[in-house]
Amino acid sequence: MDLSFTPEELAFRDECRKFFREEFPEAIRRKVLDGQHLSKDEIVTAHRVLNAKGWATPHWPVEWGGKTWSAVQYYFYQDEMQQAGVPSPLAFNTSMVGPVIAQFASEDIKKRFLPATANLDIWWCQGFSEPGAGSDLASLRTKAEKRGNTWVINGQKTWTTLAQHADWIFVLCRTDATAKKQEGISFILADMKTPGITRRPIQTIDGGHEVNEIFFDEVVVPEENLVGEVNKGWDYAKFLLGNERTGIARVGFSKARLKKIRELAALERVGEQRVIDDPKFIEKLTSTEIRLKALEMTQLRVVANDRGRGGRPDPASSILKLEGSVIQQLTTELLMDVVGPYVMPFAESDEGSGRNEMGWGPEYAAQSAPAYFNNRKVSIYGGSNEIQRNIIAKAILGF
Amino acid sequence: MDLSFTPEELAFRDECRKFFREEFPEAIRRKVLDGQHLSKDEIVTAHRVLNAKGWATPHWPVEWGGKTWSAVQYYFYQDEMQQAGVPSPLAFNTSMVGPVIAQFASEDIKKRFLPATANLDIWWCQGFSEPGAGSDLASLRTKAEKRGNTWVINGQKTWTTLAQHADWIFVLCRTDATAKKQEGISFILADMKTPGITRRPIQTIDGGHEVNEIFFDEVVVPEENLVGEVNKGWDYAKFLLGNERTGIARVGFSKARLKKIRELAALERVGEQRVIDDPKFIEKLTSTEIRLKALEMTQLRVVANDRGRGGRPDPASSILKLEGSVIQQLTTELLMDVVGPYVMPFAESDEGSGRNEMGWGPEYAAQSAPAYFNNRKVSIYGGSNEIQRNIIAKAILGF
Amino acid sequence: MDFDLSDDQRLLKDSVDRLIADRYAFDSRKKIMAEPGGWSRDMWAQFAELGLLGLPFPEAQGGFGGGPVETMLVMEAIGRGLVLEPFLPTVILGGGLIQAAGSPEQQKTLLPQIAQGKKTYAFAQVERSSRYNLADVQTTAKQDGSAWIINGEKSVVMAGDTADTLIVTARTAGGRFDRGGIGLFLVNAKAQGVTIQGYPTQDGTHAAEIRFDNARAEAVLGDPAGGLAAAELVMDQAMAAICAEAVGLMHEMHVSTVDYMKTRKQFGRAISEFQVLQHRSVDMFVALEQARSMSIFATFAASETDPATRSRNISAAKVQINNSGKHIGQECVQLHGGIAMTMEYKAGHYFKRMTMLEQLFGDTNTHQAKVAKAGSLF
Amino acid sequence: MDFDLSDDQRLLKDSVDRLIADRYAFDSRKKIMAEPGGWSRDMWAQFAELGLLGLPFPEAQGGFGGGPVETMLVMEAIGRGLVLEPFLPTVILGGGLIQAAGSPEQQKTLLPQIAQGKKTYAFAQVERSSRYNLADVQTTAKQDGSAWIINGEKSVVMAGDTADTLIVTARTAGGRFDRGGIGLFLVNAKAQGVTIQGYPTQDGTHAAEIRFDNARAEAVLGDPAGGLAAAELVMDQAMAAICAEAVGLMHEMHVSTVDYMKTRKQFGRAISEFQVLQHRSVDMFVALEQARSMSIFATFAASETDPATRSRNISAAKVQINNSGKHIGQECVQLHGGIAMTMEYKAGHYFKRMTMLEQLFGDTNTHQAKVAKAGSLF
Repeated sequence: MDLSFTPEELAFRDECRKFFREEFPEAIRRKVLDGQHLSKDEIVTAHRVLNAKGWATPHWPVEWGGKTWSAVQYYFYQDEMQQAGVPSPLAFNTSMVGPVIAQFASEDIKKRFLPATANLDIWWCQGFSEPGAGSDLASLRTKAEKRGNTWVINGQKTWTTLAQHADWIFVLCRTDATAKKQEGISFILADMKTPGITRRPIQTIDGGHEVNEIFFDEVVVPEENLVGEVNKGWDYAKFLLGNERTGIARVGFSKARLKKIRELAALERVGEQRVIDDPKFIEKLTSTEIRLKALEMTQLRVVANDRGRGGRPDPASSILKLEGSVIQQLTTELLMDVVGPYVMPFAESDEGSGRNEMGWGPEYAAQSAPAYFNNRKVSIYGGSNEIQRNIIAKAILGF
Repeated sequence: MDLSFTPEELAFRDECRKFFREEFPEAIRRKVLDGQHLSKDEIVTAHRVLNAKGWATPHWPVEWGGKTWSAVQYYFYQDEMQQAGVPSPLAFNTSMVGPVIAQFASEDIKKRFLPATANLDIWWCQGFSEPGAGSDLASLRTKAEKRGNTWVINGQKTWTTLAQHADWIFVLCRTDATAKKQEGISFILADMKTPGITRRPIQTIDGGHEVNEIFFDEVVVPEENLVGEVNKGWDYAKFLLGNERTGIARVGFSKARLKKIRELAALERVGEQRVIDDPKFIEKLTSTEIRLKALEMTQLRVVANDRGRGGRPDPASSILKLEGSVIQQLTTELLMDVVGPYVMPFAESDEGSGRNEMGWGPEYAAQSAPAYFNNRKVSIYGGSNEIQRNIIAKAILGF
Repeated sequence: MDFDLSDDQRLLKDSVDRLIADRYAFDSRKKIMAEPGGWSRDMWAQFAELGLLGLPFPEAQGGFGGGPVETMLVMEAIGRGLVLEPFLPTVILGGGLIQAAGSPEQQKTLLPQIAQGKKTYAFAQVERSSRYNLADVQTTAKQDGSAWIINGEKSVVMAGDTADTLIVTARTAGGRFDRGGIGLFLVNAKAQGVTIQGYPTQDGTHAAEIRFDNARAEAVLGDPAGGLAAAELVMDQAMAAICAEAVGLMHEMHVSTVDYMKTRKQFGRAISEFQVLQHRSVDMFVALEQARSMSIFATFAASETDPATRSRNISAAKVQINNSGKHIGQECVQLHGGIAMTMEYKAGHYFKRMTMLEQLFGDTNTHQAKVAKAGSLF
Repeated sequence: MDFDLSDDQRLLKDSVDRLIADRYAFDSRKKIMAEPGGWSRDMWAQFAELGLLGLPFPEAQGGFGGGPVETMLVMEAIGRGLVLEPFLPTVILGGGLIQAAGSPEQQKTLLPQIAQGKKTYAFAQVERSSRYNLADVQTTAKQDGSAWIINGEKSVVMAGDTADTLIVTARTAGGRFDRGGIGLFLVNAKAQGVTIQGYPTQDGTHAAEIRFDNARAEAVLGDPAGGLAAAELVMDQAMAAICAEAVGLMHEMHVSTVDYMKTRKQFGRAISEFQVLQHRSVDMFVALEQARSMSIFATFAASETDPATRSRNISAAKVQINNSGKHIGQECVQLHGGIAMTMEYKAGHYFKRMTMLEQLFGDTNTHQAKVAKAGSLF
């Protein structure tokens, strides 16, 4: 047992740090660190910088551009990326559909999609959740019917993040209505320009337009757009959701945010006192930091343990999701505490949350309440915290 | 709507205050306020002082010594009593078996038992819980068989508080094994000296011997010891448990304890600073006080609402139990914070919890950890807090 | 002691509740939000007609002589309806300050205007770093003959973009934090030297940044150097009022959560059947009832004569309200799931308003520290 | 980075775990508690035989050259077994202080005695109002020729009733809170002028009040005016050790709760089927894993060379351990129900020991304040 890192591991960390802090576009990092939303162009640019370095898809198979990094290397890669304010490569592409295609799709589909997916030449969005199928995803009702050599899709998806930018969508469809819930589902790819696909943006309470409803009305796609085998889509979805278990805690991101909060609290004043000198504030900040430090150590332990599991996700990663989401939410409360009355001003924005372009109060004020509102989602999506507790209860405690 | 009290109400409060603080034995009050346990003699003395004033059984029927007090009068009676450190009249007698006898028993039984019960000439204990029947009381298995003109009781009860002092026990027994769970239970009185009744003390983690197991081995009691009708015992038990809803929050008691803690924290020092000047301590004390103030207001509202309910317990009283127990527990944490390292010394005692007769450290130190340990029970007994939540979920929220 | 409403109070409550139910459905509210300044003049006229705008004023001044209980009833309804009209800034703060500090003459002239819905007010008090300290005033008022000239900047002034008259705290003497030397000045919002930049706020209402460059005050309320006590009194009353509003919000959040749980199905059954969600909604309910209790406590504290006791008790109430409100708001969103994250659904709007009320007039830390300093609550 | 145990570490863990499993069943422990001073000389001899009592000492001094990881493994096992023997006061504190401050000569003489189980120690450091401040020392040491004469009183000295030798912090110079002027004195427990009043503690171990009236010290460890740094180092090491012990306690509390839930029936089914209890035991598990992580963190911090970093990191760990421990302890009792309130059942004993560890070497507030003062953890 040794918590210190090997010289090789440290060298890798330094390489990450150098690349992310010195070679990555500064302006994009600034926006992320300041809590601002990125435009489509910025997201694409950032993603391609990573891909050019070969770092957009490190966990893909090596033949498709993956790396043979150790768990510690992954940890540093993510931690340094998040701490530097470098946006993660687009998850829909690199953590979701990409690995599924690489693992289960035909060689033709791989060739057709993987390089373009890795480079964000195709922007994917995720067609999983439905109005009646959120945490209980398997009860989804969007169906795909085989007609000749096509699939015809009818139904509705929701909570489709950034669909406004997407070129393609991967859709879970019911292809056998007679089978048991999980067994009649298939995983199908569709071009967003296909006739019959329409999009309705959903405005979220932070003022942003990140999520959408997607309607499928007699949407015809070629049969080869089915990934893998028919009616095996649930397995692929589970595989997909099991990926990215370690990044889910967003420890590096919370570190960066706490650092920022510390800086801002040293600038902002109440009367003549700095916010950071308020004992109650510093106590809350400290306890969040301690909790995050514990989570970082827990993440390292889960990461280390992953080696022995042959790719099966460790149910302990549910701890990361639980604690990680709560800590992210706590940091947004701290930011509001720094801001005080200037949490109030609101400005809608097309691409994200109420940015205060007019600059009322301190310049960082405008993001504080929207961040708080927006971050309520992190304990709901990706398997709500209640679902995570169910997983731990069943898989670890044996209930 | 008017939160101020009428002159009559205030006059009653003053009468309570005067009686409890000036006419009640000072030495007993001191012990209660200092968190020490009372001897049997002290409990009996205290009870009889109240009964002599006519204040041991105010909620009994008037013909048996009850009062026609308003809800506000009850509130003041309890609040002033608890604040003054006057021990409540023995609950087994006045809140439990007494009202059941007064309501459901024959005239003979009433005459035989009620006056002696009111004056604590008979000390009662409660034979309800069993090793397999705690929160799920209705699954009890102690049985009573009719043999001639007697009942023969066999079985085991547990958590029988202060049974070591008891003259009589009221026992829930299964009298019809074939009936549905709740429907075959009867309410029977037994002299503790009856052959076949044995007692085993249970030592609790605070070092005290308050609770006991009671074994019934072919215990023969006369048939007239059955209260009310056979197989109706569950109704009587529910009636019994529904009594004393307003006192359950122990607001007056917590007020007295917080006051005491404030005094002690002004005496005790860390280095040269008084504990009460520690910002973290005072913050925790303050938030407990605020929570208690809210509970006091809630209790007043429940009390006021009780008037319109014709004796049916208000399910809102479950809030009083929930919050009241948590606040009591918090006060014991505060007391440990005052004490610091002197929470450690332990001394067993026959009559209560680890009194530190040797006086290590400050004189109030010895009660602090035992009080903390002992008070974990308040969220378990009398319907655990989980059961209270179930009650609210069903009776108020309609789940 | 009596928790029952009097007949008049019951009547008031019923009529306000009916107005809100009839006119403040979620869709109607959305339309109102789109009006200039984000509130409806039409609705305001109805409030006036119903007597709400003069509710707390003496009858001699066009009011109805209502006390804190009446205000509580109206504010709770305002919370339940997520009402956007500037009742708090105009009636509670504006009207309250005029009552507390104005001359009999001023009261006779100005209060009826409010009661009749003719004038709205805003209280321009917060400055860039003053937070919740009413005595931290850097804006100045200098006498020029019989006139007062105001210079300075005020932050996040509620309804400051549509108010006809601003009541401005400004310093006539003393240093930045001195309790003496603060006056309450009436400034016409259209006066020369007044620059108002309005904006919508997170909760759907509006506020403004306001700059005074040699702006001439119309009048001063009471002693130009002794306005603080009145400001503190009215701030306490306003705090009691928003405690009641918050209870209205919490009530709606709790009810909507329970209702949603009974209809939403997952894994083949209503989610209300999951015990874990039941218990969490019970904990919301307990938090709501504790908040309701402290709102009543604050209501009665508002007419407490000793300022120290008044202020301590109302701060205690605000702490409970904030704690309950945060808990209920966060759980409301969590138990609803995604739908409460959308602007299309009502729950999120309650959550947002509640979040702003947590901060308004002092956050939890501030009030907890005030109570701690004031000594025991018992 | 490597979380796996080395072969030697695995061997150590297995043998300690086996010893605890074989010899520290609940009933055996009860018997041990009844022995003089509340611990077993026989068990102590076995510890010595197994090499545990010299574990952290250099091989040259009869030890096994173990580091913080080895200590962590033993302490976690001690927690799981609720071990009563004075390993912490003798090996970690006594041995640690001799290692940190003693001369090579002293180390060579004294450490082997500990390793062989021949001598036990107690660290007499706390005074009536000093709480968790090592520098708050009023006990004095005055030089008398070559001897040091000790006067003063020490409070709640762990295992002070049975220790052969006391290590006493005493002031040779400076005022009450000065960091300089503190020495570490070895005093024979049987020396004239030493009055020891021992008592059992809430968690089943023992402690003592000790008075020194012109008691003559046998020796001083290092600089008679410069002992504080060593005391702080060893206190941090001891804190890391009790973090591991606490993890052992929490682990047992969690496991026993889960096991109990699976067997205890209510309302016709195992209570583990109630979702609400499942989720609460999951929250206990999360708290346990977070505590385990911070125990490992503290273990590595114990060999950190910069004292400020070491102290900050270990304080952070103590905060997490205390928070997790309180949560797990209270929930353990609540989810068990009445049975955990009895002395006859094991769970309550874990809860009691955990409660004492929360306070030992500094409560949550104290350490949280230390971390806050030290600045960011990242």
